[in-house]
Amino acid sequence: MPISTYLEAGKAALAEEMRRDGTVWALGEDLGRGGVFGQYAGLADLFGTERIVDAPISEAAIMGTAVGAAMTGTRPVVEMRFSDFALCAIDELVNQAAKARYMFGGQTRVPLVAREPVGMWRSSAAQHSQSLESWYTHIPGLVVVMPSTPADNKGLLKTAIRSDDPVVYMEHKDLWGLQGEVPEGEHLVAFGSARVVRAGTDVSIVSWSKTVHTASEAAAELAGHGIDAEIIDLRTLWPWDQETVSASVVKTGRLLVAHEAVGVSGFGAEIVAAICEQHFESLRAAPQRVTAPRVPIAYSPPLEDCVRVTAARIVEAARRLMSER
Amino acid sequence: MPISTYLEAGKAALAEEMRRDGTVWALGEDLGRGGVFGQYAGLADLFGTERIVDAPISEAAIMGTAVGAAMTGTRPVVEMRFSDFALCAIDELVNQAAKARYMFGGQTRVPLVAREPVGMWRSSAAQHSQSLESWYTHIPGLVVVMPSTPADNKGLLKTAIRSDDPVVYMEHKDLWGLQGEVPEGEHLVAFGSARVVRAGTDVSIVSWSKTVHTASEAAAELAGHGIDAEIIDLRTLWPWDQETVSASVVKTGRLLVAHEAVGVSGFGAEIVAAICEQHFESLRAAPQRVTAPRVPIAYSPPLEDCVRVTAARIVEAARRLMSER
Amino acid sequence: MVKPSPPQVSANVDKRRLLAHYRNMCRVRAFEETALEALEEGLVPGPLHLSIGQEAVASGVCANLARDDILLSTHRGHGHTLMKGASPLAMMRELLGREGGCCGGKGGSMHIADFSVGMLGANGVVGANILIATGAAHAIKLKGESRVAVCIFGDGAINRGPFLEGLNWAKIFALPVLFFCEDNQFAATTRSCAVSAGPGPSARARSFGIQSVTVNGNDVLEVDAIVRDTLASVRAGQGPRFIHALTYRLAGHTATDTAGYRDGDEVAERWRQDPIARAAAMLVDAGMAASELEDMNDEAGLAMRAVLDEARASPWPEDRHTHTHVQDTHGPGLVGGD
Amino acid sequence: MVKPSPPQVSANVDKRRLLAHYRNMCRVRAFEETALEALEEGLVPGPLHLSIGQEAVASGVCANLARDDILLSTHRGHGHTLMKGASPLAMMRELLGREGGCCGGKGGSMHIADFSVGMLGANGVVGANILIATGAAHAIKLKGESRVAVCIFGDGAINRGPFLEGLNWAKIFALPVLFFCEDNQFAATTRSCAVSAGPGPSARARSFGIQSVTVNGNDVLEVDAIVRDTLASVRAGQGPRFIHALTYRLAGHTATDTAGYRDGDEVAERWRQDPIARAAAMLVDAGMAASELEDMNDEAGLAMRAVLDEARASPWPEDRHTHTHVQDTHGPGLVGGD
Ligand SMILES: Cc1ncc(C[n+]2csc(CCOP(=O)(O)OP(=O)(O)O)c2C)c(N)n1
Ligand SMILES: Cc1ncc(C[n+]2csc(CCOP(=O)(O)OP(=O)(O)O)c2C)c(N)n1
Ligand SMILES: [Mg+2]
Ligand SMILES: [Mg+2]
Repeated sequence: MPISTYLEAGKAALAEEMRRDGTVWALGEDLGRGGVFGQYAGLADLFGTERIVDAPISEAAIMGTAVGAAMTGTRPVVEMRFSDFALCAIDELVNQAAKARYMFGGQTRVPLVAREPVGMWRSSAAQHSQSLESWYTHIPGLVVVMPSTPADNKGLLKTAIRSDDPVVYMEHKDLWGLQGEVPEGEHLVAFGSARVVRAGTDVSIVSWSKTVHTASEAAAELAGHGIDAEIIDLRTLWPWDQETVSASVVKTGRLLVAHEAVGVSGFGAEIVAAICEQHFESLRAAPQRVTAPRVPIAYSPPLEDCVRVTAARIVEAARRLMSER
Repeated sequence: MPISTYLEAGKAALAEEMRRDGTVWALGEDLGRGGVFGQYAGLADLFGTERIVDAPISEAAIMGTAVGAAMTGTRPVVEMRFSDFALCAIDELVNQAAKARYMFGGQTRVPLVAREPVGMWRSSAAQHSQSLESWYTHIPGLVVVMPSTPADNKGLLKTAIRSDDPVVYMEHKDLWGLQGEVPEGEHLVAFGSARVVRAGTDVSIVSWSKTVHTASEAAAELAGHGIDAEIIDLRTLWPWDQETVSASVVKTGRLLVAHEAVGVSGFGAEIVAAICEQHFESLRAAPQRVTAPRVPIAYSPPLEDCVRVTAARIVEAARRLMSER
Repeated sequence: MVKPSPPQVSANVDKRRLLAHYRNMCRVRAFEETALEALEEGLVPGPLHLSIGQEAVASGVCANLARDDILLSTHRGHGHTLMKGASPLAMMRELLGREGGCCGGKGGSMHIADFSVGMLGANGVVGANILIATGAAHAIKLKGESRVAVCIFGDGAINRGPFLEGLNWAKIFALPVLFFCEDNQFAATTRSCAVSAGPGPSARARSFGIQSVTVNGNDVLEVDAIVRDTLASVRAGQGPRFIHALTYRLAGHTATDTAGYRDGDEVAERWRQDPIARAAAMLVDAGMAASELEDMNDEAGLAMRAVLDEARASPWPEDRHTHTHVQDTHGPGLVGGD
Repeated sequence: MVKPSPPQVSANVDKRRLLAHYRNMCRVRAFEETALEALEEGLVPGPLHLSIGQEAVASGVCANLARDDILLSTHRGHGHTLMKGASPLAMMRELLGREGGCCGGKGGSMHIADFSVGMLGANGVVGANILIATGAAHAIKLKGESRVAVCIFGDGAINRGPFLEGLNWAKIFALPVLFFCEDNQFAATTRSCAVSAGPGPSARARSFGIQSVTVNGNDVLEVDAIVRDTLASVRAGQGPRFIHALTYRLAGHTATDTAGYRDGDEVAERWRQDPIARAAAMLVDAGMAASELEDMNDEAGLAMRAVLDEARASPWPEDRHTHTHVQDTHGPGLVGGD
């Protein structure tokens, strides 16, 4: 299979879908020059500036016009640049896109994809580093996707573009350069199907996005301590693959969720709560979350590091989990 | 103690604080005519239109100017009318107000109160009924307050106005008319101090805002079934009184959280997760959440009723909880 | 009805067109008066924003729209929706939250919509419709279609950010959209002029290079004519246009608002400019019998009463609809589409 | 330095004032060139947005501000911050994320601020500063103070909703705020003119009834004079004003942007209008020795190198500061204030 980066895989997905379906288009700032991370480089040449649209700095309009355009027979791919700027377009996404189908009794659909790059990356500080995925999981009507690999960034973005529901599609900025095998052509990854990255019997470590790689690192280290961790990459947070997680927890009896976002009311809370409600009897120890503390993200690298989820922190939590009972 | 409504108690709190501190002012649409629910009735006469300010329909400006005014020696009380409209001012609240102190290394404070009435009320449908409190608990820097009684609406609003941190203050629209005793004068309720509404030994029912009353109803009914429920009103979700909840769960061994908001990634998930992490050994049964399903709120009353948290649903969940093990 | 002030009768009134408008406006008025009665009877569970006195806008704008033209409206959208071609029965059922409502009872008055006639929704968020309409126009242009989008919004909406972002967007992409500001002088209980800086909506539109014209929004023929001309330019691919229509909200902000913040004389004076009475007077001037007009009005009232009777007899939506139309993929368990 | 085109030497150049501006601009330029070197050396962990070529704005605006006047800036705010009176060492430490940085290393370049000199922050969100400045002006008015607020923002910000909401707000409340659009022609890699409809920022300001004037943003004396006049009116309680300054971003959007989307000739041409060279030429015209000016410039460079040396020797912030300045009430456990 050809090797490609996470960034290129996303670009390939968009290009393929634009070729397949003339109603797919993308809009966002600076797209004509490739977008802020180069995710759109060359696409304006391929598809023209009518379909790769340079927007003014008007996040509300980028999202809001996409809502109208999605209701009117097109499939807009909205580029928000940094997920933080999507906070300038929340009414459009949450009050309009997410609710339109329901409010109007099924008369319409809003097939838009809002690409919202997340995460800490090159000391970008408090307004350019957030991971607010749990917000969107709380909003009925929204699909929430967080790919961790190049292959998934292709397969999930293609699925997202074909989705008739609005999708919040969160790529991690720190993964743009990640290389991996990416299937050519029609590679689609279904929503709600987690990937078992590593099978294991002692502890179930659930994660997504960049933290999947940290968890995998941790698993390798845990193996050295004689702990056999199962690593699950959720891929999509809504829908989330509760079946796979449940099966794993029933097997291991131990649940650890790791994510980059703030722990308080992060999506880890939902997973822990759901599993505790449904598999309480299977749990052999208190579940654990390894997440960021409830503080804004600082600029200075050592302060940034203090909130980072590291393999060491996951290892420590997993060992604590194993030592209980 | 004098009896007053939840609405009047809030008004009294604001009036007292405005009298006490000349830098307190309020801004929002229609405030000069009392505000949309009458929470400001008469205040413009008392304090003048410079301190009870009529705003244009500019939620971003209402919140955003409040941020600047709060940094410049005043204490703005922001009225968002319906919490749903605060979605037009999320950048201002979350990227600016919540982070300014931290980003600027402690050089400034943003002592604003954002009043955001929440909840289902008179069939107001999907864009006028939301309860998004869990979002704000996820944001470092924000205090989140959800009063359930007239007395608390006075005591907490006064504390909120005096807070040097930005506060999201969520009154429940369906409680405006609720009557209760309200202490006169200097009545302050501290953040992070839950109220044990009813002591009990069998199951800890944690709730806030309007659902506290539903839970109390449920407790009365549960008593008839021989189940002695402890009802805890959190009052503030951030900070939340984990000590009181923990002590209760250690006593009862059973946790039930009930809230009006969507269950998925609602604040109930955080409570369940935190308690499971820390008091796993004390739990005698799987914790339970009684919440709304992940659907927008419909207009039609019977459909609205389908998502409502009722005493019957709480009773059923509590009985299920009691029957486990 | 209060006696209207003598209208300006134009020499070449198109009597047939005016009569059609008159009937339209009577229907809108009758629909809303009936809805108000229903509310007072306790049949309407949610809020109602009535457009009484503003019917000339609904009729004048929609007379120039084809079925596949797109219309976006506001929380005060009954007239627009009816005139765009929605069924009054489906609308009334919606207001009552019943099965067969145009949104299945899920939206109510603030989310009234009929996508089958190009009416893409009222909106509960002031100004949000501006971006949606602009986006619809963007899709129309992208697909090379010849239809247009029209967005009606209030004088209050010009103070929200999306007004700027939408107008700027529409102009830079030269989109086929007409922005129509239905200025009824009030934003809820606030006089818009007190919170809106500058010379007005048209000046703002022009600052984006968008041509604008101000019309008497109570003169249905003027609205009709100006919209017709303006849309011709929009349809010809000449980019967005703007119309500012001056009218007056004769009723309260919501059906339960007694509007005590303005005095009776002001309202009485404005009633004298009631667009329906005005049209009636012009028609009488042009030779119609007043009784014929009265009959027409009565007929509209009767029709809407019948609509209400049918709507109130309609069942509630089934409980299962709480869970339909949410999204295809429901998460845990992955319950399928609906 | 590229040779500047012959500047228009005005008869009554205030030589001393111009010389002060020249020194100011050299300091700003030197600060940023030093910061760029630091970045290239790997000392600056985050992004840098340089204002090279735009120094006349920073110097011209801030020359008219007292310490307690308030200034809000953008992501491209080094010059504004330095000119408002912040310490270059505290600023450089901030860029390097060190202890003693003006924000304790927690903000970096995009959040540079010095509240002690009235500089209430750069902002990572384009346009957000407009509302904050307006609010600061609101507080000033409410408290009956005589100071003013100034908001500098880019040409890209005029397309965001807060531009409308802030200007409207400032005008209806007649607030003491000056809106200053520093138009460097670009919004990141996009030419602003391609995405901004209408005649420009001034026309938009005027549509809110706010007077506006356009200035040559590369002519420091013109900026200075116009800002002085304009602020006199703002200080006199005559409400908000607007200035549109035309300049050019000589460097890339960020320090790592090579700006390949514009051609070299264009940039070379713009270098000929470099505000520093322009001021220097005027000063030479007015009798100053070129060598004296060179010396002054070199001195600025040396000073900033010393600043960098001191900054790079500064320690990192202590880890505990990850948890300080969050909020007084920390939730579970209620760990106290910080
Ligand atoms: C963003 C937002 N803010 C506030 C409201 C509450 N609200 C509903 S209608 C209204 C007044 C709107 O005035 P205008 O736009 O002139 O329309 P009109 O009601 O006069 O038809 C307000 C403030 C809202 N629905 N949305
Ligand atoms: C709301 C928002 N959208 C997008 C960005 C990304 N961004 C940072 S600077 C910039 C260009 C700003 O252009 P302008 O306002 O002209 O300021 P300049 O960079 O030219 O100084 C953009 C798009 C942002 N910071 N905030
Ligand atoms: Mg109005
Ligand atoms: Mg610029």
